[in-house]
Amino acid sequence: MNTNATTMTKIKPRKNWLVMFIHKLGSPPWFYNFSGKLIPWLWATFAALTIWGLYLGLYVAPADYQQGESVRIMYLHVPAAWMSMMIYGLMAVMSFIALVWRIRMMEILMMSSAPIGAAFTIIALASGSLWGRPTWGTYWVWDARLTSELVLLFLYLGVIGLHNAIDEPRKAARAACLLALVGAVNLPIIHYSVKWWNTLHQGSSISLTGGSSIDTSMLWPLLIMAVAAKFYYGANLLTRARIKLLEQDMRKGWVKNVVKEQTS
Amino acid sequence: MLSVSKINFERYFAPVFQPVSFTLEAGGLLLVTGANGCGKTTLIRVLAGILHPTSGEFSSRTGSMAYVGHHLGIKDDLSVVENLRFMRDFLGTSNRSSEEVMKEVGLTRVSEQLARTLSAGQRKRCALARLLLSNTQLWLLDEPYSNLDQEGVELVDKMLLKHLEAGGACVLATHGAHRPNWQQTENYELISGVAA
Amino acid sequence: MNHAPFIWAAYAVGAVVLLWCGLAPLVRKNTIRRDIRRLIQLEEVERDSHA
Amino acid sequence: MTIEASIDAGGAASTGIEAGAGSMNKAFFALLRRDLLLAFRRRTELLFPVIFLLVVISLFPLGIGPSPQLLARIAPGVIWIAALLATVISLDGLFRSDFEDGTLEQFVLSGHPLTLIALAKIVAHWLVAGLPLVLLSPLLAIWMNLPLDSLGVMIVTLALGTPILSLIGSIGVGLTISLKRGGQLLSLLVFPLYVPILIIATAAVMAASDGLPYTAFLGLLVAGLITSLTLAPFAAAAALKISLS
Repeated sequence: MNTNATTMTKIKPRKNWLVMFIHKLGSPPWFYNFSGKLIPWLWATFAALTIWGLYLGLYVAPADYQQGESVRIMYLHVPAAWMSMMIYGLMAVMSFIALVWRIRMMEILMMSSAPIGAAFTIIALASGSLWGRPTWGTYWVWDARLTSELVLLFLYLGVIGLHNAIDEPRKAARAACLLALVGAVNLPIIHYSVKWWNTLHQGSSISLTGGSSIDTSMLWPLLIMAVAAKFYYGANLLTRARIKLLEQDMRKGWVKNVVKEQTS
Repeated sequence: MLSVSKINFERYFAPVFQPVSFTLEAGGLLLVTGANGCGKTTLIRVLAGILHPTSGEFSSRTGSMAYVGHHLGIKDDLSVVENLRFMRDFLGTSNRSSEEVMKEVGLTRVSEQLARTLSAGQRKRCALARLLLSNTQLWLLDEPYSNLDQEGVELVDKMLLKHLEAGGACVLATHGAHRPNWQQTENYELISGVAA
Repeated sequence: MNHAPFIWAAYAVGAVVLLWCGLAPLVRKNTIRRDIRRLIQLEEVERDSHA
Repeated sequence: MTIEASIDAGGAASTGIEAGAGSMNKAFFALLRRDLLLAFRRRTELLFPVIFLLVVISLFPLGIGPSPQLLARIAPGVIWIAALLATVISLDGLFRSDFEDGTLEQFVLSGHPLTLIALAKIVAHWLVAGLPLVLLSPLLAIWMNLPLDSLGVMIVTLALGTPILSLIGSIGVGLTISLKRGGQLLSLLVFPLYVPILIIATAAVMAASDGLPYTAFLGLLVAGLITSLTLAPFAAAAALKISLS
């Protein structure tokens, strides 16, 4: 019998600025107001960058000597594929924080990211497939990029599916966080094994990302579209997080105040 | 032995019970009472470490705890004696034999039967026998009297008093009228957290 | 082969998915706001009946 | 909201137990023995994944024609995919009964680390569900016209790969165990995670039947086994904790 053993764990408030920031971010009314002010600016930046990027990509940039006009799909496909990977990576970071420190705001951000990441993955798959028809002569080739995007889509659907299947919101979020984390550990392995499998089974074909050197007239629209996609993610993420917050805190005073203010 | 300060547990973003604070000394018995749905089982599960409290602190000075809940943790495909032997080997803290505790709870006659053939009361007795094998100071009992006959109820009381006299402590949740007779008893009425 | 239809189709798919992904939460927001307003009304009625 | 400062749930039950390595060993083997005994008591159920595997494999020649060359070509992939399916079918039983009858709660309270408990159960699961697949593989290889020189590699990949399937699968089971119908969701959760094993294992067998070096692939599988053996039980234990709450 262990009478001497003492279990006593307390978390003392730390003065670390990062913890303080996360703490502040974790205060629902503060987050709600802050994000409410930020969202219109994010949407506006996204719209401006998209228009600029599309103008450069669809009008100014030349056709590729090898792929022809269809290279213009790249300005959509590549940013979407980048976003799909980046969002999953961010979800893994958020999941880690949410699981270790039990921060509800991080759970909300992580679960709000999942549908956006899935949307970008679907765009990457659809645009890659539509690029394949004129280039390879078929809508689907088990190309390394498309295959790992497909597996990534399954990972996203798994996280979303698990979250929706569990009733209790906090439990659902924690389960989804753990799954996202496990998926993130596996993702690099999946990515490289698929890439390697692809070279094993077929010779390298023309890739949508082009060769090693890319002309600046094509690089600029690509980068602008990539930045625009990040603003879309930011705006959409905050919008979704705010709504989730309202839903979860329905019975709390601050939500009632917010709704009352906006009705009157 | 166990000190709890303002612990709270939320489900669907609503508190299950109003914040709970108490201290339990060696030899102390805490009776948790209250209406159905007031969160007795949830509180016990929080104390057991199965659920994580939403807020509040608690510290316990004992290492492990023993717990008898609604799901008894008995394998249907094992006989009574196999169940107890496994738990004894698994916990590895007891100096009593499984035959001895089986005799104490009155299951010797059915010891070779598969657990699935037992009645609800006999299953409860099997779970109580596991309690005797656990050799821990803190017992968490959730409705220990349910499904038991008069003799069984007396058995629980006898076991409990012996445990308390030996310096153990116990948190006991019950909604029934029966109360164990012990001088160091504290009554904690749990209030549902819905009313704000 | 004419590449234009494929390019337009790709951008159309992108636009539809992003629009749907952007507008879906707004629809949800409206239903939640309605729920919260109903909750507030319910509470006010309860408070009046107590008074 | 505030950062919810409170006690660590696992700590309440598990710290303070100064159970030595000996006691933990004893608990590990007690649990392993119990799980094997329980599996033996329900031995007809043990046969289901094996029969499933046989039926699935026998469907392939019926579906795509009995040409020996074609069957030999697809044999590694078919056998491995059938093994994945059979594993996922058997996975649901890994924690289900302990979760439903409250034994898992008792495990949490026992003071032994849940990771160790998860590992014992995974080992038992592999012994009753994974090992039969490995032992059955020569028969499957003959059915699928797999060249006999690559049979050895096939068996080795299955022997190294099926424990990884059980280990990774245990995380998925831990997460879906509290759901009434977790089985369908489970396949969505674990199949994407199985992709690298499928790729490496089939590549090894194909390399062997083409007369190419294959030891590097087996090395990768060993590395995968060691990595999942060290990480998966922790993740499975965390998943079980979440499912219990």
